[in-house]
Amino acid sequence: MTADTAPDTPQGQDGAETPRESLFEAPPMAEQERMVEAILFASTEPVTVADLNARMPHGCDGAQAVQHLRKRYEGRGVHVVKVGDSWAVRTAPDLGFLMQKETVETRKLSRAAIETLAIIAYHQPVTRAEIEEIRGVTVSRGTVDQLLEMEWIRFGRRRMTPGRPVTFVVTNSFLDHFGLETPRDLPGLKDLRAAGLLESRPPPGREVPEDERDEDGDQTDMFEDE
Amino acid sequence: MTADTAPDTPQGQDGAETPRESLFEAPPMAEQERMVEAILFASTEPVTVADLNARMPHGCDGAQAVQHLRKRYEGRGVHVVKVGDSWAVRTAPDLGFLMQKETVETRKLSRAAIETLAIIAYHQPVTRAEIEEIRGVTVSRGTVDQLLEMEWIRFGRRRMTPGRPVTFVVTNSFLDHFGLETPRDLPGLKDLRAAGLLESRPPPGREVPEDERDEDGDQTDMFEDE
Amino acid sequence: MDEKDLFEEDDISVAERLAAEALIVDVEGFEGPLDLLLTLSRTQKVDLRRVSILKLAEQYLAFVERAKKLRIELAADYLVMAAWLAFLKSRLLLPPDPSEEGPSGEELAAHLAFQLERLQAMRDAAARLMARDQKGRDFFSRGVPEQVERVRKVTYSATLLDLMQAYARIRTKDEFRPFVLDRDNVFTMEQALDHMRGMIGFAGSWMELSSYMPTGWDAHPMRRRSVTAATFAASLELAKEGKLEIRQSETFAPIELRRRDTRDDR
Repeated sequence: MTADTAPDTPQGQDGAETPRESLFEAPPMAEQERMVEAILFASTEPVTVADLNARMPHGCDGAQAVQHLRKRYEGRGVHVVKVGDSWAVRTAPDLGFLMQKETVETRKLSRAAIETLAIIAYHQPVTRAEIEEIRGVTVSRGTVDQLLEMEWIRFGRRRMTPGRPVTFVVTNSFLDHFGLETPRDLPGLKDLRAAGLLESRPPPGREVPEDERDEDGDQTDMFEDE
Repeated sequence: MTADTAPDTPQGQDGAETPRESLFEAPPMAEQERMVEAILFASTEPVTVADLNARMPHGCDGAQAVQHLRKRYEGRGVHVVKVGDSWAVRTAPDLGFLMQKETVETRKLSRAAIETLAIIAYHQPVTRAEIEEIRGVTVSRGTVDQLLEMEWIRFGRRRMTPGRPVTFVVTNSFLDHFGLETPRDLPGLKDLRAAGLLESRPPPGREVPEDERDEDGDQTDMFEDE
Repeated sequence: MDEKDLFEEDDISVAERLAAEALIVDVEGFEGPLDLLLTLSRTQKVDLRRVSILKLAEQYLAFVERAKKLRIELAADYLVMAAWLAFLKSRLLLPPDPSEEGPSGEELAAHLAFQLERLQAMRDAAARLMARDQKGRDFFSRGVPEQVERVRKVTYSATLLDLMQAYARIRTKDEFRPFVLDRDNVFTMEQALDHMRGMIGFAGSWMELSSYMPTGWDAHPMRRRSVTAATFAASLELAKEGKLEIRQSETFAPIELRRRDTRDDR
């Protein structure tokens, strides 16, 4: 009857561990927390919840485990921080003074690059023409390239206006670098918006067609859902 | 505690126990623990106690703080471990499996593989020579190896013919994958024809006679010993 | 120096004048006319919202004038701005002409003020951003990230339909198949000749062709046809060699063979 499962067949050992994990219960939450702890500690880059779930055994709830972990590390020497929709472990900022040794000399950003970065962060999604309008000067290719290369900005959707210009938005790396959970946490964002300084206001005499205004409506949406 | 280390010696910045700051109290142990935590986390290599003391404010006791920290991490997802005479943070050994990222890629079986598999399924047990005879082309070693590795086929009994060639048969994994209970559940040529898969009339001179079913009959004999 | 006179006429302080001179020297350092205007507006020492655009326009025009006298080449956009500000100045000074189209001087001035305020706001925002705790400076990620081993697992998919189609393909269409002989079901003429040569010596009387066929080849129709054809072809060959006689009484009647006894061939 079982003659076909001859002992010399290589089916045996591997056949045993055919993953049918759905048969097993997910590990207890404390164990899941440990797993998230290990994964986040091991990675320099923020890890998405989806990635956590993919790496943990079947049935684990990475989102919940990371919340437990975040609580556990409150007030400690390292923190569990949220970056966009990802999570990372970072040293507490008040302990930066201990780390001179680890500090890496970062390339000094030019004033133009810093301003361009700020404009993109606060006005995103924003076109090159709009950046130039705000700064009153041409944005050099090198400036944008540098920010793209640093992965602090990336291309966003195209504008649905004539010429369909590309827009720029900031990335998760940007948020990670500046310790921001979302672009909404940008310093002073609310005040700037309240003062109307984030509106794109066309110069008088140049009427902006309705559909272009609509675009701006979309733009504010990005931050509006606070 | 370390008051015996000569106060006011201008030991300088590299001296671990720079006593100039002896005016200030050392931070509480909980704070020292935080510092050690941050240092061990961010350091690119294991850190000695001397190095800890050098980096922490004056009066700190790195040795004690690291012991507290080690305790705190007992049973956690990461451990504080001693490496030589230095300290480091490491993933708990039982969670090493999380450090593997499995990417599953699904590919279609090659035509050669699926044909070989079909022949084995319909004619098992079948020798390589027979497979080649039916397919009309040489069966590459890779194809057979692939099917063996996938555990869809395995070696059957040797043929009692000159050379005693090995035969191939399909495995339970194969049946499992294709949702078959036994190899006899494979649709016969009649079924294939009924399903329109054999709609073309057999080419002249290569008629598939009705009693081809007999072959299937023969074939079933081979499975009888299950 | 006449340019000095120009400034004196405008009744500006020594400090302002020095600042303006510094601007000229530093013209390369400005990031465009708007940047220059923003810097000039600071000399007014008022809130940006209350800056006098008229005064600003005059300051700017004076700057450009001075630069020209010093033979400093200004980029085109500085000159475009100067022209625009001269136009703005005239609009602000002259009573509005109702027949004239376009925005009023006040509207234009308000927009320029907005642009300046916005640029300043962005500069402040940039400064606040850069003053934040930054990764690699104030906070840190793991110093020794553990390598995540990437295990690539390939699974192959095949459905029962694939399997059936593959088999059907093999069993039916041969268009892609190199020619090979299905030796199992083929009895070659060579085989038939060998077989018949062994038998022919005993065939003194007429015997049916089928009796010359080897046993075990009649069960399978394909084999039966093959063996029949081969045996018939072999008998023709033997007849040609003069070793055999063939006869058939009528169409579709059995074919009969016998040894031809002309000479003892043994």
